[in-house]
Amino acid sequence: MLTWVIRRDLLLAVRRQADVLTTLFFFIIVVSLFPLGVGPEMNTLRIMAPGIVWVAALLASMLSLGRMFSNDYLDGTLEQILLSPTSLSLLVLGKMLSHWLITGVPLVLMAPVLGIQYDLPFSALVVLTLSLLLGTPILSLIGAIGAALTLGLRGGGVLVSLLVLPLYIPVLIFGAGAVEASTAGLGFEAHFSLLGAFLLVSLVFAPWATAASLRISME
Amino acid sequence: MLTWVIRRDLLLAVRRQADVLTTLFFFIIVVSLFPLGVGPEMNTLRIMAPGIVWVAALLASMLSLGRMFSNDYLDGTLEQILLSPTSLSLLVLGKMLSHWLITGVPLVLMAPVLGIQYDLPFSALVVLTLSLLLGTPILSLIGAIGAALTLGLRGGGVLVSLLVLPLYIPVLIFGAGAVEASTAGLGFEAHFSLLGAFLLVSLVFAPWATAASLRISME
Amino acid sequence: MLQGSNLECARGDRVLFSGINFSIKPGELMQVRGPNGSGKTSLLRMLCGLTVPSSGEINWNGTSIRSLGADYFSMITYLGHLSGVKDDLTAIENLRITSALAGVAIDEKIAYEALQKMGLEERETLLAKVLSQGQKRRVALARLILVNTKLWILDEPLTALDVSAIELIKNIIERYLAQGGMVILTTHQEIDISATVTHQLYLS
Amino acid sequence: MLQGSNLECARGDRVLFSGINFSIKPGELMQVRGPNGSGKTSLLRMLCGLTVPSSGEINWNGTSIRSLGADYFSMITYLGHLSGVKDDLTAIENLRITSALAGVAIDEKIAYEALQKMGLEERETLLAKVLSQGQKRRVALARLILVNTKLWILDEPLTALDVSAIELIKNIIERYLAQGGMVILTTHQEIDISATVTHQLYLS
Amino acid sequence: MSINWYKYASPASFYFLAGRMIPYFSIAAIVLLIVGLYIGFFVAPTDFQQGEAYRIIFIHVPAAWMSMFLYVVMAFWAGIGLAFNTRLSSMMATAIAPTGAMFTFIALWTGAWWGKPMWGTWWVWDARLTSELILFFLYIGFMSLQAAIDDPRRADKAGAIIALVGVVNIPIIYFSVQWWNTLHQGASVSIAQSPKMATAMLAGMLIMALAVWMYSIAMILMRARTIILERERHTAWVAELKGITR
Amino acid sequence: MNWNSWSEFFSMGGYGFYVWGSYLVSFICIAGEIWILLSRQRTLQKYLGQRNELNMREKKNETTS
Ligand code: HEM
Ligand SMILES: Nc1ncnc2c1ncn2[C@@H]1O[C@H](COP(=O)(O)OP(=O)(O)OP(=O)(O)O)[C@@H](O)[C@H]1O
Ligand SMILES: Nc1ncnc2c1ncn2[C@@H]1O[C@H](COP(=O)(O)OP(=O)(O)OP(=O)(O)O)[C@@H](O)[C@H]1O
Ligand SMILES: [Mg+2]
Ligand SMILES: [Mg+2]
Repeated sequence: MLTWVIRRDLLLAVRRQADVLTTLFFFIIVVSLFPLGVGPEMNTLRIMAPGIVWVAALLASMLSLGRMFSNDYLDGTLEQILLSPTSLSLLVLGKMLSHWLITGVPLVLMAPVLGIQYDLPFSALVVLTLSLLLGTPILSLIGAIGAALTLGLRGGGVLVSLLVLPLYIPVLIFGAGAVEASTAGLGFEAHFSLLGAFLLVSLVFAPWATAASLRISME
Repeated sequence: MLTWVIRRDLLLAVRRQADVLTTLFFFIIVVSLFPLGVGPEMNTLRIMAPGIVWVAALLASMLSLGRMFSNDYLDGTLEQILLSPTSLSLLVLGKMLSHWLITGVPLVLMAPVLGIQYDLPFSALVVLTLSLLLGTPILSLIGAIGAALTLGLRGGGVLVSLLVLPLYIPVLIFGAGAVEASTAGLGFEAHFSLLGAFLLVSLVFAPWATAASLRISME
Repeated sequence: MLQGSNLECARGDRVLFSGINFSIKPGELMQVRGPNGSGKTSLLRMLCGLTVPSSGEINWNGTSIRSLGADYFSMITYLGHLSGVKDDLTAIENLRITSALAGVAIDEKIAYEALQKMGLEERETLLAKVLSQGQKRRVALARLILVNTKLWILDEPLTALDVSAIELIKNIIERYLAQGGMVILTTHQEIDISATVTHQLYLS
Repeated sequence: MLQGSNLECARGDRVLFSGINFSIKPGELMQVRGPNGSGKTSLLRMLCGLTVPSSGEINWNGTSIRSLGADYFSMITYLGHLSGVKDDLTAIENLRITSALAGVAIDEKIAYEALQKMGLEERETLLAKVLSQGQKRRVALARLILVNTKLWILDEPLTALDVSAIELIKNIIERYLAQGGMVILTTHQEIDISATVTHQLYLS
Repeated sequence: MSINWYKYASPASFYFLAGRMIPYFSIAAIVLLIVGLYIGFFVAPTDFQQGEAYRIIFIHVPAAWMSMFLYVVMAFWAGIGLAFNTRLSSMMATAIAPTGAMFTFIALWTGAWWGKPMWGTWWVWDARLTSELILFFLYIGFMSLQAAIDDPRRADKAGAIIALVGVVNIPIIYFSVQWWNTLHQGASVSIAQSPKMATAMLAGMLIMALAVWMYSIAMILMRARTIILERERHTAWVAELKGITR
Repeated sequence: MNWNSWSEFFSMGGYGFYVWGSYLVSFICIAGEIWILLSRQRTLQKYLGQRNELNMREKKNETTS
């Protein structure tokens, strides 16, 4: 069942391409626009790089949350999912996973390339990529709760940002912090173990909270 | 007729609040997240401030382009607009204006407050606000063309960014440049007159181009 | 007078219909019939000028509708599968805005009356999203009472409507025909509208 | 056996219906009737467990459907106003995925045959967005051929269908009833389905 | 003597009970406020480092404490409401949010107006400040989510979920202080350590904190009563009510 | 007593702007909260009052007709 949900979402993503490309392209744009706005000073840019990449990833992930359930809601598929005999938490986990595959993984793959634009040293690039690999799934997991709660509401888009953002901030701080720590020659293991702990906690609680939110929203 | 279109869009905006708030909140978020990612160093932040604010404004405006016509398209209102006896360019101008009122004006009003967070001096705040006041209408005008061209296409979101972004970049460079020039004690009048010229040109051509694009997209 | 000659519609690799000829005069009704997917909606969208036929011509009083442009639009009212009712506006606001777009600015009172005629009393100020399927459709149809155009093009106006609403629509159409309007209509439901002349157009 | 006792539905300040009692056994059909906005859709969504009645109880073989949870869902099939057909998937993909969600994984061949039975030959591999309104609805209805649930809850299954499709659906429902299925149905169109017992439930 | 708690858990009896308690809390709030401000402005001595500017502390710290405490209480009631489907606890959560948000705002505002003379800037991106800002967003998110939902039962449940998820976030934010260089004062009041402040200062601050407590309780009870009436306006007991303010 | 005169009190050792700025806005917030709540109660009261009147009238009609 899990696989069916994932397969379907991936198929839709391939068919539409929009979801993958929009997020990825948005990520690239945000990261690339900054040098234009801030000016070409390489030293400033290098300091800003981890922060910019992480903020861009966070925004990209947040913006794609709206689509997570709303298409299915509008065309009635979500009703069918709720009425499916399979456990809703499991189906929801499938949707979270496919959301990550569609929006998170491309960012992780793209990040080193963008890091090079900012002249980051190799070790920092590796840490950046790893921190995104650990962090982006958390964004999808937590974001799903917000997306489910705001389903079909007036002002869904802004509400979802408002709800989800405070929860994203620790991920941002520790993600970007890891890279900065590594550039400063400090250990980044503590940051990573915290990110890992967040990931586990949200993996356990988010599907359940999202399933509950979906049931509430569809009443 | 023009007023009816504007009134309708504003009414919808008030009713949904989403459009206004999403853009504004997105703007605030982007601007406020950076210090969290980049670190609290006030000197770096002050250098980055105009660039960040302008990039955030650009992204906020770009993201709201999708909604400009697509809601009307999906529920059949756009068909009715195209079939309206009034000149389509005029109606389209109305939609552009309301887009600016809904997404641009709040940004202009919010910018000084955000500038304070970055510890910008008073004169820079004024220039920043004025540059946004001149620049954001251009974003709405140009953006509408892209929104109309990509209506109902697979991957509309990413396409619209691709089409519109190259046209936005000059606005970004001159907008952020004006602020930087003023902080550096140089004149910013040249930047402003260029922005003004862009505004006039796009005011003349954009409605017409958008109307033509809409007809093509609805075939 | 609307006249179509030798109309053809191709979709993908498929020719949906070809060699369609018809003409319709004031007071006349044309019912377009055919099974699902036979091209009724496609034909109606052509007649509005929303799509261009792959071959053939559509003329209004002898002039091609392409060249008439906005003048043609001010003479027709089209109601498609999608009703163009905004979920976030109330019934009244929806009606006032669609009418204004169609060139008839109306005030609250008139909109109120029109909605009442459509059997929506006490629902005028509810957001459209809480209305039932049929009530939404009624809001869309209320426009027909208000506009003064020469040709109505209605694509399955009766879906989701109950019997009393169907009766209502039937009366509205008959009155309009009697006043010299033209109506082009598709529906899968049997409906018996009296008109001076009723053309039947069968697709595949 | 599905039993509703003393059901009430309140929306906003309005009580749509109250004191609804019914019970339906295998082989029986229940038609829910009422004008637009009388609460048919609201009732059907309650019976699925999508909304909770503001008062009253719904029992399946004596157990409340709330406590049955997913077990209940595996016994029912609901088809609402919205057909849940994805514009960006082909007819076959749509069918396979909805069936899989309903717990019946099917291979391409079976999906193919089901679509053919629904009169969609040669349209199986088109994206749903180019299908006509009625064809989309047929794709959604094709699921009924494949699932093996005990109760169907159908909200206006006949909208947008032409006469031959209506005949088809009628046969499918009759065959299902004969095999001991239960059907709860709303429709504004007259349709004459033979069942051992046909309950009629009138709302307001 | 056993108290029938279920009786007070019904909105109707809570309504009357709260109505009787509000005056006491209001009066206590006013008295404590006057005493606290008097001590703060007239008894407490001038700080040798910060001069008179430190007098902002008497509003800043109580507001900051209250803002965090109220969030936890709000999440607690919301969670109870979600778990046991008790309407009254959900209404309490809804009633707490605006007061909590207001104190958060006051803490932010007074902090900024204290920061300008002390640090030379209105705002720095320090952990304490940032976490208070996030707390503000959490409150606003909770309130806007509830406001966006028309059906109160759904609003209660949805709000509860976001409040609970948010409360998990609070310790995370709190401990992030260690990861972040900090300009802001550390805790200067703790039970283990002896107070570093002058006694009068401390007394003023604690009395102001008490005042803020009383005020919050009074406001929350009042708001809860209003919410009860709004939600239960169709019930018989509300219809029989004569005057509704008392 | 810390202050020798009112003007000294208001100037707060040169920090008057900041101290009074904080306290003023804080009290505006508190007053605003109270005011908003009271006006909410007032609207509710008006609504309930109107409704009660309506109910009374209906009841009278019922008994007369
Ligand atoms: C916008 C700026 C500020 C914000 C958001 C803020 C926030 C807070 C918060 C949340 C607390 C409670 C912390 C706790 O009890 O552990 C607090 C306490 C305190 N703040 Fe601030 N603050 C700000 C600015 C300042 C400034 C500029 C000063 C003084 C220079 C200051 C001095 C204090 C002191 C002395 C405490 C009491 C600490 C304690 O006793 O625990 N704050 N502030
Ligand atoms: N790209 C394409 N390739 C092949 N066939 C297509 C393509 N696009 C559309 N079609 C076909 O064109 C037809 C469109 O029909 P249209 O919507 O006009 O039907 P209709 O008569 O209004 O049907 P209904 O009664 O169901 O509303 C459908 O049969 C559809 O399958
Ligand atoms: N918030 C609300 N306030 C008042 N009335 C409401 C509210 N929400 C829904 N309604 C009413 O509830 C009813 C919903 O009806 P429902 O969709 O169940 O009707 P239906 O019988 O399925 O109608 P149809 O035949 O048109 O599909 C409508 O009459 C609608 O006006
Ligand atoms: Mg059609
Ligand atoms: Mg219905």
